Amino acid sequence: MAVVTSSRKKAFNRVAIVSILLITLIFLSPLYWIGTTAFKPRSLATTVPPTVLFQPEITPFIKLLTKRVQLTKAYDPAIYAASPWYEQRIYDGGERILRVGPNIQLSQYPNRFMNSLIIAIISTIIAVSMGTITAYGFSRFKMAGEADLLFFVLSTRMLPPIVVAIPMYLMYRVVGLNDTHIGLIILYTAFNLSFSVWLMKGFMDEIPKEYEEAALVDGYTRLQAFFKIVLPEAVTGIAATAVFCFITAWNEYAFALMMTNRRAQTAPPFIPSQIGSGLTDWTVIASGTFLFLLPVAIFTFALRKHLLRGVTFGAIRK
Amino acid sequence: MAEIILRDIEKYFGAVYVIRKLNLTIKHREFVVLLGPSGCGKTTTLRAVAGLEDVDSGDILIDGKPVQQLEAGDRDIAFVFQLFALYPHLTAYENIAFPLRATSESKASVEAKVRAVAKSLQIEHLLGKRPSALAGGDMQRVAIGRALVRRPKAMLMDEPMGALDAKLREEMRTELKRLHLENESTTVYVTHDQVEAMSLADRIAIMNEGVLQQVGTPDDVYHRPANLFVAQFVGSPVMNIAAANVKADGSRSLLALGKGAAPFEFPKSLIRHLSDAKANDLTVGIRPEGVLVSQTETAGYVPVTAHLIEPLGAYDIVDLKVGAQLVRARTASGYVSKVGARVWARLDPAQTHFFDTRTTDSLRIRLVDGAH
Amino acid sequence: MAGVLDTSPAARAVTRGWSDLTIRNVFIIPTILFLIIFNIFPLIYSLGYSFTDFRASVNEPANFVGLQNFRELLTDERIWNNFWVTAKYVIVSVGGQMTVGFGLALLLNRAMPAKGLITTLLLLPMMMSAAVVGLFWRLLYDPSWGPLNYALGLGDLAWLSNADVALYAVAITDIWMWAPFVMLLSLAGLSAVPQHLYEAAAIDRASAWYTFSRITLPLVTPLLLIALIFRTMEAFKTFDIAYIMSTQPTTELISIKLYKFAFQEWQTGKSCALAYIVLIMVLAITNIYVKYLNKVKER
Amino acid sequence: MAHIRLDNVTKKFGLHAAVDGLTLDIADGEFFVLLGPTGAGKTTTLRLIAGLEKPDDGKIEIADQDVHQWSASERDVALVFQYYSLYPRYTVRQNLAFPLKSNARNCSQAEIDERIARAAKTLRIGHLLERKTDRLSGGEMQRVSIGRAIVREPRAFLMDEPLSNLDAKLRESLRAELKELQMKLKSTFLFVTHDQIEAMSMGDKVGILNEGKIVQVGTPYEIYNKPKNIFVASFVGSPSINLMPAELANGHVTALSGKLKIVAPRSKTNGAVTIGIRSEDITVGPKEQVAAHIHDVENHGVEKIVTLRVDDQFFKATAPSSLELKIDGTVKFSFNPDKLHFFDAASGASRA
Amino acid sequence: MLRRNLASLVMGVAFTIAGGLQSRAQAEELTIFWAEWDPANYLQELANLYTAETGVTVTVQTTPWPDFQTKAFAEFNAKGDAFDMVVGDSQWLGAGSTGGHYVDLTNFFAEHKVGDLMAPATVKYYAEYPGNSGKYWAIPLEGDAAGWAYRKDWFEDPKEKEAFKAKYGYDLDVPKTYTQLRDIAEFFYRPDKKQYGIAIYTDNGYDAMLMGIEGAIFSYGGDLGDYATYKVDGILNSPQNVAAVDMYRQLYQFAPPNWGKVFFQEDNQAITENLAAMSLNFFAFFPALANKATNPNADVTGYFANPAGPDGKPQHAALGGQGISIVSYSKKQDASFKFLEWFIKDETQKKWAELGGYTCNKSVLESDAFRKATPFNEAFYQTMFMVKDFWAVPEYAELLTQINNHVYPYVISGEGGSAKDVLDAVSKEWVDTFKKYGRGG
Repeated sequence: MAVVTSSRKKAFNRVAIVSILLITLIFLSPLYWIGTTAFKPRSLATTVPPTVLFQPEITPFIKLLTKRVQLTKAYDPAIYAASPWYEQRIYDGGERILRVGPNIQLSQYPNRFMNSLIIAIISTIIAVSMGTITAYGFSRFKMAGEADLLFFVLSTRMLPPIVVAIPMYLMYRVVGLNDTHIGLIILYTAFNLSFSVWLMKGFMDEIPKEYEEAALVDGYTRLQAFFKIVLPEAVTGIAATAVFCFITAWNEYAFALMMTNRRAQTAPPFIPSQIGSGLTDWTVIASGTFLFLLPVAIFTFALRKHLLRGVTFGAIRK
Repeated sequence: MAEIILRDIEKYFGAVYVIRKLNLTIKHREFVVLLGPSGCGKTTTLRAVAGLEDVDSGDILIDGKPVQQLEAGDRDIAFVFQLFALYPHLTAYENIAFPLRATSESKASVEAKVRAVAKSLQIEHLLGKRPSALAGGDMQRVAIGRALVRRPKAMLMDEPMGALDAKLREEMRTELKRLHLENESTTVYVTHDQVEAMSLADRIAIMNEGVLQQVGTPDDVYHRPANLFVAQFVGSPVMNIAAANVKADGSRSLLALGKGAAPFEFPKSLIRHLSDAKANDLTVGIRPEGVLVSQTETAGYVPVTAHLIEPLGAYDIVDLKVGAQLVRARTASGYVSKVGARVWARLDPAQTHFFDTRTTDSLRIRLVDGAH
Repeated sequence: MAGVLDTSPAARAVTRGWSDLTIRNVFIIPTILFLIIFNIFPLIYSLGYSFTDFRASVNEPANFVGLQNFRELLTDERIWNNFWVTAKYVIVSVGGQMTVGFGLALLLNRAMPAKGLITTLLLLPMMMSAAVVGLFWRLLYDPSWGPLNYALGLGDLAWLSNADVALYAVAITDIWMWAPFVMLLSLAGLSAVPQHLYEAAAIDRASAWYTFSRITLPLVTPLLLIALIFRTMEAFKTFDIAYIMSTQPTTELISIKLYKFAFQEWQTGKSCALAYIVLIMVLAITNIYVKYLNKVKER
Repeated sequence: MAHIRLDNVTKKFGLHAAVDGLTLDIADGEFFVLLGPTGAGKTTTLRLIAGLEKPDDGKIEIADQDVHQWSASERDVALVFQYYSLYPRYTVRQNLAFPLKSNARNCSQAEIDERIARAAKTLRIGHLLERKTDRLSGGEMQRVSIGRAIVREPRAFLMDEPLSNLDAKLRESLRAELKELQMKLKSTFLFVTHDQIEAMSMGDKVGILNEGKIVQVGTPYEIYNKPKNIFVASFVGSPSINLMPAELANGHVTALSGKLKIVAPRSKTNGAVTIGIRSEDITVGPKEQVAAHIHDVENHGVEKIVTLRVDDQFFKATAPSSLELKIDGTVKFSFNPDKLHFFDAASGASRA
Repeated sequence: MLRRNLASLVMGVAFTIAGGLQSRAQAEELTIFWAEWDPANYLQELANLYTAETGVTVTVQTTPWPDFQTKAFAEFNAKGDAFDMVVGDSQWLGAGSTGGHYVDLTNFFAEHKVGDLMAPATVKYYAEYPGNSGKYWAIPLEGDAAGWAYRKDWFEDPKEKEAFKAKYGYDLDVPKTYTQLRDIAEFFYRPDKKQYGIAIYTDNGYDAMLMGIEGAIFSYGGDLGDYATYKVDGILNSPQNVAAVDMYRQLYQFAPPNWGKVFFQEDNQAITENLAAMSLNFFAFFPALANKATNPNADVTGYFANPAGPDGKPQHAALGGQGISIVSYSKKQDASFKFLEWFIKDETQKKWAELGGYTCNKSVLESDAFRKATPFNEAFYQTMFMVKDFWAVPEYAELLTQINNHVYPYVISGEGGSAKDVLDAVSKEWVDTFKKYGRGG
């Protein structure tokens, strides 16, 4: 469908394309910076002018994963020589890795990362499965005050998290859910559920009800029709919703900050807490950030078509 | 008011042709319909004329001037889109006024022109409404109004009735034709509906798979189809098509549809038109009204059974079983009483078309019904 | 008889399964209950506390103080300052996002190579954790060795420690993060404008600017408004990014104030009251927008 | 094989009654067509019978069993939808097997294979069996969905405008095929459509539905030739029946501001009426009675449809294609007095 | 080789994750909560020794300073058992004890004679609440106070010495008084060369800036109020305090640009990045400055204790540092007591000091080995006997907010009138606050 265009318009088009490419590069530069800083030697992380080209190294990641302490005196060359390469890197940086007996002591990062994974995955599974069946219910059955109920469902998402966090904190302390995985899973589920219902309702509405009706007429019960026909059709929608819920739960900060301390603390409140003392080691922060952003970036790419649809879906439908 | 000439137009998408070597001249004030199934290239052709589509080679001339480098707005043609393409946020008035305002005409002149067009289309009372508040036919009228208000050299219409229901389409057909008579603007009209094409066109250009099949008056394409495609595309119910062979038999030719079926009688002249090869491998086409049916045994008629009857009110369509072949006939309402009934049938030689089986082209044999 | 549907009552009982009503209730009610328990009940719970002097940090019972918390809050200049900071932040940040996002969408809304890839790349920021984004923008903003000042030649402009600039610095980060969202909605809006309207305009001899102002803009306005609602609400609620990036009084958004009331000073009752004020404001803003949106859509 | 009876069935959506006190009797083995404009309640009626909707009032019987309380899965009727009639992601074979694999049926794999083979043969879709449904053409899809109904050997076939989104040529051929199929299976068919040609050409009986009520039930012949009212008369037939005000007095009809006077043999009453006459019952030619202005001529190949104008009254006539007619010219015409329909001017009910 | 090591690292990560998940099942694990800084790492290392000895795992859980008290109290107020022990700020004693968050250690103190083991000031400020009540809630763990780092190379440059003498009439040396501090700051303030006089705390979050201001106030002989009677008016806004706050504002004039929102990190950077001649910081942050890897100027960085006020009034430093308390919601209080018993042993304290911890143990502090261990230990030793602290009342967070609200704008941009006006305003709010909570008269 190429409309006949004048050369002036074609030139303008070319200018637009070039500028969007440039803007994209500018937009991505912060990500480039955090990505490269994650591989920089500490000495190059804060140079003037900023260092762009360098020999990448994985020392920041070693630091990220281990517990270390500042060296206050010169280290023993014999110990240095006997140390594995990654420990030498740490020595080179003026620190030493803590050990419990002979074992290297790891930092809390892996644990926090794992917490994030557990909480995000479980809450996503619950939110999406509940959201899917509820969306199906709303999509297929009439209900008195349906519009109001749907608005109610959506409105719970509009609440500022801090507003809910205060009473939740008080309630949780009564039942002992503060700083537990379950506590955070429930919160994220509640937060994502409304979104999941809304998004899935859109997808469900798009699945022609004729499919299930055909199955009903063909001698299947409504539930069988739902599992055999509707669910397979809704798979892309479910995937998109799941990714969204996962990303939201994965990235959430405010609740995690207020409701967790140790056991269930997730990565978002943890990573900034690693800004450390004395002098910030930005390479460690960057490597922690890098690892943390990686899954989302991969997700975004792998599922970009669904994401685009998901983001705009609710908005367009309303 | 303009003459449009398409000369060797070609357009392809990758290796696939959308339009192939298309040559067509649309005369001043003529109403030409581009007819064909979806994907035949008719819309692309129309859009190429409008400047909404580039062509890969060939010339488009409007009033003798090549226009293919001109943007749509500079060609001075109007276009009516299939889904009307009314601006949804503007009222009918603003829609019609849009092309005038876009070129900064004075307010008074815009007002006068819009009112005049609205009056001729009898939509004055709708001018304040938005498209969403209009019925299909009214949207159609507004879209035409927007096209007419500029007094363009030519009107191009892309299935403008595709979105209307059957009854309304019938009405709009008449209106559109009257409008053309009054405005005398050169019009190119695209449709896949042969009834529309037949009823509206001065000339019909039938396209298939990017290739122009036949250009002619409605009578031409109905009664003298250039090939099997045209023959089957025009007319409803569809023309009966069957493989046949012809044998000389004394003073007559005998035409059999398949082996073992009772042959139909044809004038002797038929066999003379045919080479031996053709006589044994021929495709005949006959419209249902060309299949003559008799309730009683009649000379020159062969016995057949009624396989299916479709009563359409004014007339019936009866599927007759001729050997293994089904042939549809058009009879008076209730003429064949019931399915399974035995009747007699004959093919009217004057209405029988003969096609080359391989090329599907018409053999251009015209017979007169000399027998009876 | 095999293969024929048995319509005897016994056989039908098997075929029937749950009634639609049962399914509807089983599918919907748990979710509604869940949302009520974990979203609405807490609000009711905190409404009660908002009329008390309750402090979660001490073991003393809560005393009913009537509207005192609300009175104190609404007459506290500092709280009003928090709201003012929030308002400024919302305007700057949302305004920026709308401008940048819509601009990007206009540039992207054309046939071009690798369009999908570029769109996806541009979306990356909004997929990320605001807390982490805020953190690494601190690195970018560093006045002495941050790459931003170097690249822009701003010398040692202290983005975050300069009280006058900090709010804008946070807003810029937020714009970076969320302009893609506006871009996406705008793109959806732009691509929802039927191509044939542009063709009609081309036929109607409308210039590029006339087409943009008379067709494109009015038709994407509803979606732009939706983007505006979403972003305004989100910006109003902003906590993480500003909290991570700056602790200036000039960047103390109302959410941060709320957090401090609740979790640093432990004025629980008062924080509940403030939470309610914020909640009512969010609802009011949303309502105004939605009303306006409906008006626009009606047109 | 079953006969279907609806007794005073009402179905409301909100305040609007989609089906309003409908009574219908469909004989065993009958091809019954429910015809009506959009929104007449045809589809709702079909869905009520299938059990996809529950009636607010009235009784539905299938094979003399009151199925009021039965769910759709229990009723053993097959339904062919207008859209989306096939399960996506499945092959044609899986689609055909699907209803047979329901728990409600006790169908062995051999039985399933056999039935599929039989249905495939009947519908000539054997070569498509392993294809995914998204790779079928529109006609093939409808054939497969009919196949899915056939394999079940249901008590009745319900079809909801199954041909309406096919193109004209395909519709023509599937029409004949469907009719043939029904004759072969001898099953009860209830076919819903808004296309009068489909109704006329296929139905053993046609029920005309308007605003949730049955207006007329009859054979195609009865419907076309003895319409009960103006609605039926103008809904059936193309081009539409010509309607015009007339005066009936002493066995004479006077219309077209007195220019047309005909002896009306069947007329019984006097006074103002609306007369209806179909285009094929108007003869056009140089020797006819009254002169008219030619407003439009449509060439349909086999014949021409002429729009004539007398004063402000427009009407259409069918003329042989060989007749030369010029737009804005003049021609003479006459009405066939035997084919005049008389309707009450106020109520629109037939007077004949 | 490389691959095997990498594999062991990965395995280690995997085990930690697995361990983290089932950690709650294990009884023998103690968690100590502290802020994120080097001493916490030293404590972890010390605790690792305990683990090696007893098999009880001790994890030091940290969070950044700005969040430290929020996180701790969020957990306390939730009555959570995430932490068995907490190394809490001295201000927390009031809230910790009256709120029921801390286990009473009075008996433990008596039993183990902790009062005799530790430096008196640390016992007073880190352990006892209410003041002079003889009730103890914490064991002094990390002694800390504000001190100063300075650029020895700049100070010892003969040309600078000469110029300074010419300008101020006395020798350039480590400042003895705040006036000298001011002079030296002014002397080295050379914006054109991107070199500045002094780096001080200015962050208005939590107690950051107040630590700097307290240092000045205490040195000037002022105080924040009467800790026994909660009398504030007349003490907080005394002339000494007014002068001290004014001095702090003057010092800010010689700070590097954009210094309006800084805390310990930036103050360390002021030395590492050659920004300032002198820099205020807690001793606990000085290891980074003594380390060549993180401070290129490590060799030329010197340290001194908080100078005296004008007229040679007695020196006082703002107290940092913390005691360790047992959280009353912990389910492992017995194990925690055992750990504390181990912790207060002399050899543990010695080891603690060796690792980098700032012991409060008198005998260790006084030992030569300690005082010579690092370039700043001597200054630390001096400081630890002259510390004072802020209110330890439960509502101290509100007090902090109030003083920050007024003093911060004054120091940074001179808002709010004179130093007297500002302190009057704070005094008024504090009086109201105390009244609200029923303290004092």
